[in-house]
Amino acid sequence: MAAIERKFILHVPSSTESLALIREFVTSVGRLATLDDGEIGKLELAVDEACANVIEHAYGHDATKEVIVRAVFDDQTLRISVIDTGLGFDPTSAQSKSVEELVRQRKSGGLGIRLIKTLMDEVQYEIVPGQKNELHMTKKIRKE
Amino acid sequence: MAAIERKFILHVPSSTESLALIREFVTSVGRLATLDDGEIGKLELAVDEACANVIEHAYGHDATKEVIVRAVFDDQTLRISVIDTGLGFDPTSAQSKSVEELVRQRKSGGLGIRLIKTLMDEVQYEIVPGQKNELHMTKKIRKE
Amino acid sequence: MANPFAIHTSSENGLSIISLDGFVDAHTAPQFENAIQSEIDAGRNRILVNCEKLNYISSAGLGVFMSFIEEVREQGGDIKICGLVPKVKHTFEILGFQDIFDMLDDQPSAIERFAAS
Amino acid sequence: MANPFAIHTSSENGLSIISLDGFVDAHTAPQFENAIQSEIDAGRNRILVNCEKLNYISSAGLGVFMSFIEEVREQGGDIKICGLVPKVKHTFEILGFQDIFDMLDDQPSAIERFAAS
Ligand SMILES: Nc1ncnc2c1ncn2[C@@H]1O[C@H](COP(=O)(O)OP(=O)(O)O)[C@@H](O)[C@H]1O
Ligand SMILES: Nc1ncnc2c1ncn2[C@@H]1O[C@H](COP(=O)(O)OP(=O)(O)O)[C@@H](O)[C@H]1O
Repeated sequence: MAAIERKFILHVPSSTESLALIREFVTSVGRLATLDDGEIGKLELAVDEACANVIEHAYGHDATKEVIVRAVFDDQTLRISVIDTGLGFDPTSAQSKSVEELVRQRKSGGLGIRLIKTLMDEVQYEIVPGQKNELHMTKKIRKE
Repeated sequence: MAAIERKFILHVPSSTESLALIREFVTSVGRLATLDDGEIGKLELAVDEACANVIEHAYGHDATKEVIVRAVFDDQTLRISVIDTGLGFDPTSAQSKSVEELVRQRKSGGLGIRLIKTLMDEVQYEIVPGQKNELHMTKKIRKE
Repeated sequence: MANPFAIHTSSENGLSIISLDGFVDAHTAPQFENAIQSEIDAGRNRILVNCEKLNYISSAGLGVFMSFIEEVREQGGDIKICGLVPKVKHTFEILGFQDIFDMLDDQPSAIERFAAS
Repeated sequence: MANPFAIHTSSENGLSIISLDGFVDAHTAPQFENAIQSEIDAGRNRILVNCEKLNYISSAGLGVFMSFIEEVREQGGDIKICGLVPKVKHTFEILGFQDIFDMLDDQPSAIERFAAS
């Protein structure tokens, strides 16, 4: 018997003010998907980072634009996507610098994508600049 | 200067399990709309009742169906709609019985629509059975 | 979610005390209904619902109170309510439940009220 | 939202103590940045960030620590961190912040560490 897929979608204005609401949404979905608190914390942070990037970089803080978070889970996998219709970028060109290097350069940014990749089991960008950019993230649901 | 409208949309499976997530969403939107805690409590309850009706009556507890909650606010008004594509019904035919009458008849239901009308400033059904049924609810944002 | 639901049944002074913790909505109301039904089935009809830890109730939960009260009173028992926090009390009062149910501030006063009746 | 944000600055034993309450994300990080900048502008570069009441931090908040530490250490000061709850500590550790920053269990131990340096 195939498990039913459950789908949750959230649309919010592209503003950092929306981040707390996004985190609550993700936390609740993670709980419904039976993730444990540690995994939920990782999911919450990864999606926050992904959405903060959209708000800042894809839309340049234009609150009339919309960020979409889409979550689908069955009993094995939670897939969560962050979707925008903004600028887009080349994710292969964004080299990760070490924290030591960022500290030396007195940077306040540059940690987001690395965090996302560390926190999630699979991460994949699907970019069509100005049309539809999607960041797909996957977390396995480990059964006790 | 016209205030910007901010729009939030939530799609969830039509299951009573989704109600807690819906209430969190509504509470967060109410807070962003600067409603006070009392008004947020009313909004939370009204939207819960509206969604519970959709889950039970419009879709008959079919979790493969989807409930949509759509919230839009500016600095004066919060409009929130609950949308389904289910059965629909004739809201004019649903007469409200008093609690005393319901108690005598040992009913466990029949309070939802009355609560919604009491809690919100304006309530309007827009029903196209099987296609799209919308319950539009409005709350005025009172400025201190 | 922020408020998971738990229900706890105990007895004191010949009363059944059902304590609700978290939220009672259309999802959790059936458990509350079962808890009351079990007491009635066991012939215990003096029921106190302690709501000190209840932080939300929707009409599905109110409906549980509504549907049992006649039966219980016919049997000479009662369902009384205690410990409502202001937000939840407000929901009961919107619908006039205070005219139908005894609502007491805390468990000791509710036990006293039962003893006096 | 569940965790509004508040920031409180005080001084003790010649240290500036910045206490964070709630969440530091891309929305609230600018306030945290301003709080540290104000201390540095006033010539106070021995800064303790008390995180006992911090329940969430994203990279926007971590970036604030990262961007000031060199400047402060050049001036002979430091930014130390105390009171991290496990969930938040985990976020710092994923990125190896424990190799760059002193992270102490509580405010007294942090004050002692400053005194010893
Ligand atoms: N969704 C996005 N849209 C456009 N550009 C992005 C997006 N996400 C990341 N970027 C680019 O990749 C860079 C690295 O991102 P990240 O590691 O999250 O660090 P930060 O956002 O702090 O700069 C960003 O500075 C930005 O140029
Ligand atoms: N969204 C809906 N779709 C179909 N029927 C509905 C809907 N909402 C309400 N109804 C009908 O109206 C009746 C009264 O609803 P309500 O006052 O909420 O009480 P209850 O849901 O407890 O029966 C319901 O029993 C149902 O027949």
